[in-house]
Amino acid sequence: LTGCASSSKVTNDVSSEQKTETTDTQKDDNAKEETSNGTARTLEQIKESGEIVIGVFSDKKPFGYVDENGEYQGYDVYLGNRIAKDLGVEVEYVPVEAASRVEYLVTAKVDIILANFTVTKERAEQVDFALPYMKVALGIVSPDSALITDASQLNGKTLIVSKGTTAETYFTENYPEVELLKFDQYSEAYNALLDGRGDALSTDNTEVLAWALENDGFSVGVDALGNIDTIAPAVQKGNTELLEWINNEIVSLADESFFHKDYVETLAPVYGDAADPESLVVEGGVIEQ
Amino acid sequence: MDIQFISKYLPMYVEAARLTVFIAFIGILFSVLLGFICSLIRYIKIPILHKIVDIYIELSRNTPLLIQLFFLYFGLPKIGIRLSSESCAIAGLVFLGGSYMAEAFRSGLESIPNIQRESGLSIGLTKMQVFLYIILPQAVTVSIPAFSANVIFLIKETSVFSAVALADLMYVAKDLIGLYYKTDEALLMLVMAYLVILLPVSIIFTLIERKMRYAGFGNQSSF
Amino acid sequence: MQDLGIRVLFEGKNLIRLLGGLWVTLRISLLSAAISIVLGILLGMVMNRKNPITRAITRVYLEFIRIMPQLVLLFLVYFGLTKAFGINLTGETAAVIVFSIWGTAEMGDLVRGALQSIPKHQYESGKAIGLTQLQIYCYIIIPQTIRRLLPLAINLITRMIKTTSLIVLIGVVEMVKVGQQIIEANRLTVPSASLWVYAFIFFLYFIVCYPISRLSACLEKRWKN
Amino acid sequence: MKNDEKILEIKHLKKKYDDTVILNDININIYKGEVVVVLGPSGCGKSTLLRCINGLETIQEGGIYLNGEKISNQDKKMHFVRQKIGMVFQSYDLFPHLTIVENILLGPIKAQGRDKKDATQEAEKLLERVGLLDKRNSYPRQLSGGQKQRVAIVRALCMHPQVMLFDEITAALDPEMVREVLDVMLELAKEGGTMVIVTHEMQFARAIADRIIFLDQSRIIEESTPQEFFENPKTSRAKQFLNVFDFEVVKHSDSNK
Amino acid sequence: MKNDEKILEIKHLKKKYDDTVILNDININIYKGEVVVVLGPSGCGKSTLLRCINGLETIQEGGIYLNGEKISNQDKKMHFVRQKIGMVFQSYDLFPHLTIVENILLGPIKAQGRDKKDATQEAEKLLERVGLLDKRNSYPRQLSGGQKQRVAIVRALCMHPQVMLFDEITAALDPEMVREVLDVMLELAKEGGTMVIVTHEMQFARAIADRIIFLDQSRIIEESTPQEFFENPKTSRAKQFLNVFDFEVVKHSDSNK
Ligand SMILES: Nc1ncnc2c1ncn2[C@@H]1O[C@H](COP(=O)(O)OP(=O)(O)OP(=O)(O)O)[C@@H](O)[C@H]1O
Ligand SMILES: Nc1ncnc2c1ncn2[C@@H]1O[C@H](COP(=O)(O)OP(=O)(O)OP(=O)(O)O)[C@@H](O)[C@H]1O
Ligand SMILES: [Mg+2]
Ligand SMILES: [Mg+2]
Repeated sequence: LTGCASSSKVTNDVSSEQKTETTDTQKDDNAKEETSNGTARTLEQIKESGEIVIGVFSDKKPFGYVDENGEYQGYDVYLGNRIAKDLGVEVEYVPVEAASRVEYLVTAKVDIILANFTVTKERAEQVDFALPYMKVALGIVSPDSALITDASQLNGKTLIVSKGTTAETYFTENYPEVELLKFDQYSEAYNALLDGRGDALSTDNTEVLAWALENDGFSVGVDALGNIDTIAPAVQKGNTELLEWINNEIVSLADESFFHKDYVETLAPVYGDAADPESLVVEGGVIEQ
Repeated sequence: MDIQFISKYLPMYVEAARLTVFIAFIGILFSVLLGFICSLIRYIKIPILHKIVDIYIELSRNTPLLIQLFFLYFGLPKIGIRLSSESCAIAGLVFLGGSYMAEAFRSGLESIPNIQRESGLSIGLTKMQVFLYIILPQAVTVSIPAFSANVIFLIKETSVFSAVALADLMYVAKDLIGLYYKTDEALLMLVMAYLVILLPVSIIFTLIERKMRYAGFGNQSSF
Repeated sequence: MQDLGIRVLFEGKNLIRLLGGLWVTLRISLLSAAISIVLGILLGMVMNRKNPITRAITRVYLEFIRIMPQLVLLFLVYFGLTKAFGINLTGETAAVIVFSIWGTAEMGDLVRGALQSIPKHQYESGKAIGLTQLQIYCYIIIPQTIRRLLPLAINLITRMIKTTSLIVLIGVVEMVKVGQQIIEANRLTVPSASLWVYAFIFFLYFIVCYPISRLSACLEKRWKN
Repeated sequence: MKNDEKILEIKHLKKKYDDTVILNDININIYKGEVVVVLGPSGCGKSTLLRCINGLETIQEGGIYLNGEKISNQDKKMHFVRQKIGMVFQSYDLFPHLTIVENILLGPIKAQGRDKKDATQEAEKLLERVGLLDKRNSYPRQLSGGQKQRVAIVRALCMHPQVMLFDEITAALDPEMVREVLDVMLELAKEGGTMVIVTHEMQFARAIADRIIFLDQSRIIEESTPQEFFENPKTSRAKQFLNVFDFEVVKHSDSNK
Repeated sequence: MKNDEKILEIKHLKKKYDDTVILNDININIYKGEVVVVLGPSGCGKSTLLRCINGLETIQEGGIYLNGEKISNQDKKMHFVRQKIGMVFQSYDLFPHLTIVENILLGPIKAQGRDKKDATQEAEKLLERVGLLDKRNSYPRQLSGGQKQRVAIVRALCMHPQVMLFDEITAALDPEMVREVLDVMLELAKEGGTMVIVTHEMQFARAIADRIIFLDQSRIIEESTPQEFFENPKTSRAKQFLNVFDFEVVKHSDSNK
């Protein structure tokens, strides 16, 4: 809850401050140079160009991934498609890496990041977050033979995480005693757990719950660790117009329960009964605990 | 540039550099051993073994280390062989380095003119003695430039070990970028670390090579 | 489980996607190789001059590139350049830049070596039949240098192809990345996919690099004398 | 075949490498149709002399004149001069990347700008004379040492030089090949070519020379006809030099241990 | 110096590379103290003959006997046999990574297991004889070609061989160096060493040989004393071969274009 509150505050502060600063000359420059320098495109420029560039994961099923036909799919992509449709433009997805999502925005390689981007203080110093569209808590999965039921049990043990995820940040800050084994890919992390390279694995609880169902001998001993974090779209710092537009969009999408639909389409087939949509979906940017 | 940040995370780099050097050292040591054995097998043409060595060398030289590592680290456990990050890194480095070293030694062995072997034989040495006293010392000397190039190449290749979760220099740098967005500082320290490790190695080898090239046997004064 | 694993490769467009990734790999390495060869020849000629300043500069450049891992260079250009100068580079552009910088250094050194290895009497016999300096370069030195260089240049291409495996780490979607996408998309259903996908990528790299390195070895043998 | 037309004049030539004097006060006149053989112990500067004539080395004092025109230390127009002076070296100096006929034509076509068809015809005629027409499209590495040197001679000849310089061109050859190359040179001499030859083949030198120049310790020590030089050398140094090529029979029946 | 003790016997030797016959039905006896010179055109198999004797090549028919004991195709004990047969090759075959004295001592110490002090003393005595004692701690690359070949001879001598084989050991040398090496061989011959020599120096061959063997097209064509062979060769092939070394004087005053 606190994480959400602080982040949205930061967002609001920034937007009110910088609203007036986008001048006409800047716009013209940008229009000419497209994305060749470090400043993001304005809403207008995006509409003009007829295409929006969104950074998503290409290997984090079911949030953002590429299916066997080479199409982008997932919970994040579902939203991305809708944003493009409502803007009346085409969408181009750019695959991003967990560790470099901030860089993509800072250097204006994309207009929006929709890559399961957890809202944190450090990140909010670098980018502007819009309203959240999802919430998560961390879960810890471990072998039944040595089930971890409390995070403190991990002290001195090896915990497997994926790079750039909330779990990495959370354990680095709160449990410095825990040895972290970090991988670029989720599947690598899971494989490492299967191969016994660590004592447990931590990531979003929905994710571990679903995985534990598929893999005998492993259970989720901790299913809601730490604060509930929110996940939100992000834009480059100071790109207020775009940010406002996204916020409005998220609010208005609540009317049609868009994110519940999204859940049914993308997450339910993967997670099945393991997760409850209400523990995950956020409508209209409002967290109701 | 955030000096505080740099000093805070410097120990992490030192630790990582130590690990990098350790892995590189062990890996190169075994590479030399493996390469030497392989080149011997090819030189003597031990029947079946030498075909196997040929295949190994082609496979190792024509595929990237990263893929070799993924295979060792994520592939092998599926058939029941589990290696730690460290052993995997060493195994990968040796798999790659062995073939490069073998080629270096081979070119050394091949560069020794046949007349050297024959004149060794003609003063009544056995084949083994000819190899030990005449061929080998010359071949090793000839291989030194290729050998030193390989050592630097292999140390550089350690940078991909971060991909199998080995906490080497690259891994630490990526971590700092991913966690704290201190790109400049992390990259600066990364470059410095590699310079500190590789510059002395490179200089030492350049000196040795120059000595070999210009002085050859018995003209040390000219260097 | 094992048969399930190999099936992943043939699902949907996966095979074509992997080959598409291979094309990205090849495109980047061939483009960089072409740039490196052109710039490398110029660099090699510059290095052969006796000017101490150009010597010092090229020496430092060469030494730096020689000892810096390519992955570090990739990070430097991809993250460092963007940050320092606000230049926005795609991963692919960054890769081409890095490979060209690296390849130019390697190629330059090779060119320098090849130029120096032309025996002095070749210049002199060119002079002896009354050719001008320029003509000697055009008709005698450069053609011979090319023969010495071509095998090495081709070898450089295989090394570039192998090194492209690293660009996945700066987020370029090439063969390895496509492989990882496939593995991830199937991670809950086909855990052994990684074994098959990586084996297949290993095989693809080999298929591409092996003929090229054979070609280089053949040319080298043929032009030895 | 010597007449009074001076082709090449060397006047007070001095050549130094750094501070060591290699050639000192060398004076030589070479007349049209003359064959001059330069002899001398190893390292006395024979090669250096030829290289100076061909402008491959700058000289420190004196001058070299071709048809009265100064050619020493004339970097700018040296490639024109070299078209008039042919030179063949000891090491097989053919261009390995060109075929035999291409090797020969490079000079006439590129340096002299002659018509390709014309030059080719001449090259083939010359190749036929040295018995190598069938090798016209081979590469140098496919030829024996003797064949390569014959091609090198043809390559120089095809430029229509006024003087030919030969620097120990048979030193690295087997005896039979030596013969085939020397025969080509004898032939040229018969036809009245002007030549300066450095050789270690004494019999050959004697047979071909109009004049022998004996160099030692950077100076000309003797200059005489072959007959005089070989039968009656004036200086003790020349005697000593010639001695190297004579053996005393080891009487096996006498010596015993 | 020839007596009746047969050291080396070659009986019906046949040597083939793949299917080409290089040596055919070669029969030679070599007696103690005898100096045999093998002559013949390039590629006739002279080197191959010496290599067969030294066991560097296997032979296809016939046999080679040292002191009555068969030594051909005896891979197992060949290194013992080679200690009794010294061989010096054309190319300077010293071991570049060893000093001169180390080069010489390698055989005596490692192969024959002799005492180091003893062997060193002998090596130095031999080096002194060929005038190279001051070079004992130099490396081969610091020596001239002639010096290297003299060391190679010492290296072979130091093994106390019963027969010495020399394969064109002066072919790659400058004339003056040729002389210093040949002088060492003449010296050995005088002292009664048994030698088989392949050379292209006709004057030298004539001076040193007890017997000339002329090989051509894989067979022995003539076998006679040097006097007979050089003054009165029996076969036309030998005549033709000797012709190569004679030149007819080019009469410059007669020939004109
Ligand atoms: N580039 C050079 N720099 C310094 N000294 C040189 C150079 N070239 C030759 N010399 C020296 O000049 C002297 C004459 O050399 P040159 O090659 O002319 O002798 P040469 O009479 O041709 O001997 P040879 O019969 O062995 O060919 C030698 O003492 C040699 O060491
Ligand atoms: N290893 C080999 N394989 C096949 N043929 C060979 C081999 N060595 C030599 N020959 C052939 O055997 C023949 C005799 O060679 P050899 O070297 O004995 O001749 P040579 O009389 O010593 O000639 P030279 O005077 O040129 O040294 C040559 O025709 C050569 O081509
Ligand atoms: Mg010379
Ligand atoms: Mg021979």
